[in-house]
Amino acid sequence: MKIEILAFGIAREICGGRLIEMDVREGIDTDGLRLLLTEAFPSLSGLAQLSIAVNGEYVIGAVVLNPGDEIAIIPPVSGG
Amino acid sequence: MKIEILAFGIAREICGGRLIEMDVREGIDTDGLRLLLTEAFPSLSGLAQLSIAVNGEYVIGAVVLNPGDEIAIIPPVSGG
Amino acid sequence: MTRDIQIHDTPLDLTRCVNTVSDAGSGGIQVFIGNVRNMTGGKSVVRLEYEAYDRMALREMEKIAVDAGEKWEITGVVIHHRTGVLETGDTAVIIAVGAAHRHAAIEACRYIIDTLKTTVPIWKKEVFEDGEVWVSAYP
Amino acid sequence: MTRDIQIHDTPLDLTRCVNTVSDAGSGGIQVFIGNVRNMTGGKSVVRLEYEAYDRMALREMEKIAVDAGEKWEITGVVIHHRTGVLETGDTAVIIAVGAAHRHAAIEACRYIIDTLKTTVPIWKKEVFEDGEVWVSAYP
Repeated sequence: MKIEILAFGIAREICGGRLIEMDVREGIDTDGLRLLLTEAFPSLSGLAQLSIAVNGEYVIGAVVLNPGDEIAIIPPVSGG
Repeated sequence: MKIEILAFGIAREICGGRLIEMDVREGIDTDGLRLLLTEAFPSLSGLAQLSIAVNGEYVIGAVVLNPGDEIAIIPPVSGG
Repeated sequence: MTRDIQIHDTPLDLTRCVNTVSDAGSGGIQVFIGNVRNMTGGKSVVRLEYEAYDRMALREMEKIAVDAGEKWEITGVVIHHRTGVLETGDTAVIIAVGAAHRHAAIEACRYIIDTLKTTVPIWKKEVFEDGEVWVSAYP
Repeated sequence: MTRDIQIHDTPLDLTRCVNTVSDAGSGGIQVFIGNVRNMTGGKSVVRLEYEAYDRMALREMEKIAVDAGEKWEITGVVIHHRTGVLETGDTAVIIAVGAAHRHAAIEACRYIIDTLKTTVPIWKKEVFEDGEVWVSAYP
């Protein structure tokens, strides 16, 4: 299935844009996605942290991705 | 010697004015003054606290009063 | 360290207080604003009357500001206290503290308001519909 | 409890933030203002670029405000965060908390800024004369 991933901050710069499109197998979970992303963009591995959010919520552990989910990769935040 | 005592807040109301004049013996200290004041204005004894300031500084312990000192009685503060 | 300590009987100016500590090195500014509440102990407050021993109060506030500057790495302190008759919602005190790092500003601001309330010779009388009370006067 | 949570790319308005939490029951208002410093680690900052995952950032800020309201007796919370290009002295964030009693406002305000900095998806890039750095990106 095709998914779109939002990338912000330094992750956006590493991935070359705010929106990444990937073709992934059905039933993939967030851990699987993380592997694919770090293979495609090895520099992501160097970050202090890389969280994944699905539908606007941080994922704790791993969750299976469904078509239409809003997926985002969240490098270390630095607001304020 | 004659001294003037500034009174504020509830102490001002108890003593009937911002400025109290008293005739005291030479060499009197702040503890002596406190006794004279509570004899003259017994309601002062009921306050949660009554500090004395000389020349704009809180007196800790007792100090001898000199002519020309700026003396003030300080009921419990409640600024802010 | 910038210090601006004032007591006056006209309305306090928040923007001015904050601008005074907003120099280019201050990443964090902590502000405390003390307003007149409409209720105390379940009773409606009509107005508050603030009175200060001005000369000594300014000196005590200066001491607090200096102490705060010794305890924490801060770049500026503003303490403005109002006196006279205040109504519900009026601002009685503004404290603003600037620092390069926020925790210094936060801790210092807290220290300043807590200490001000215990040492600075300023008094307030709460006036209710049916009487009046000098705050904290009695045990 | 009053809540006003915003992200926008125009200058923040301190007076408006404070007024929102200044209802008649709020005796203490605590405000944190985060400004752009001129120096970081000894280097001159030219500008900062803030970027937010708006939808999620607003939701995370709402959560923080709600949590603060459960932990402390507060009457109102304002969190306004700015995005886009900011220069030295510009305000990036304003947090204002109102409470009947000051310690609740002070503690809640501190909790909100500390938590915001660790959970809310907002990022800043510091731009220096000779390069740029995404803050906290690398270990």
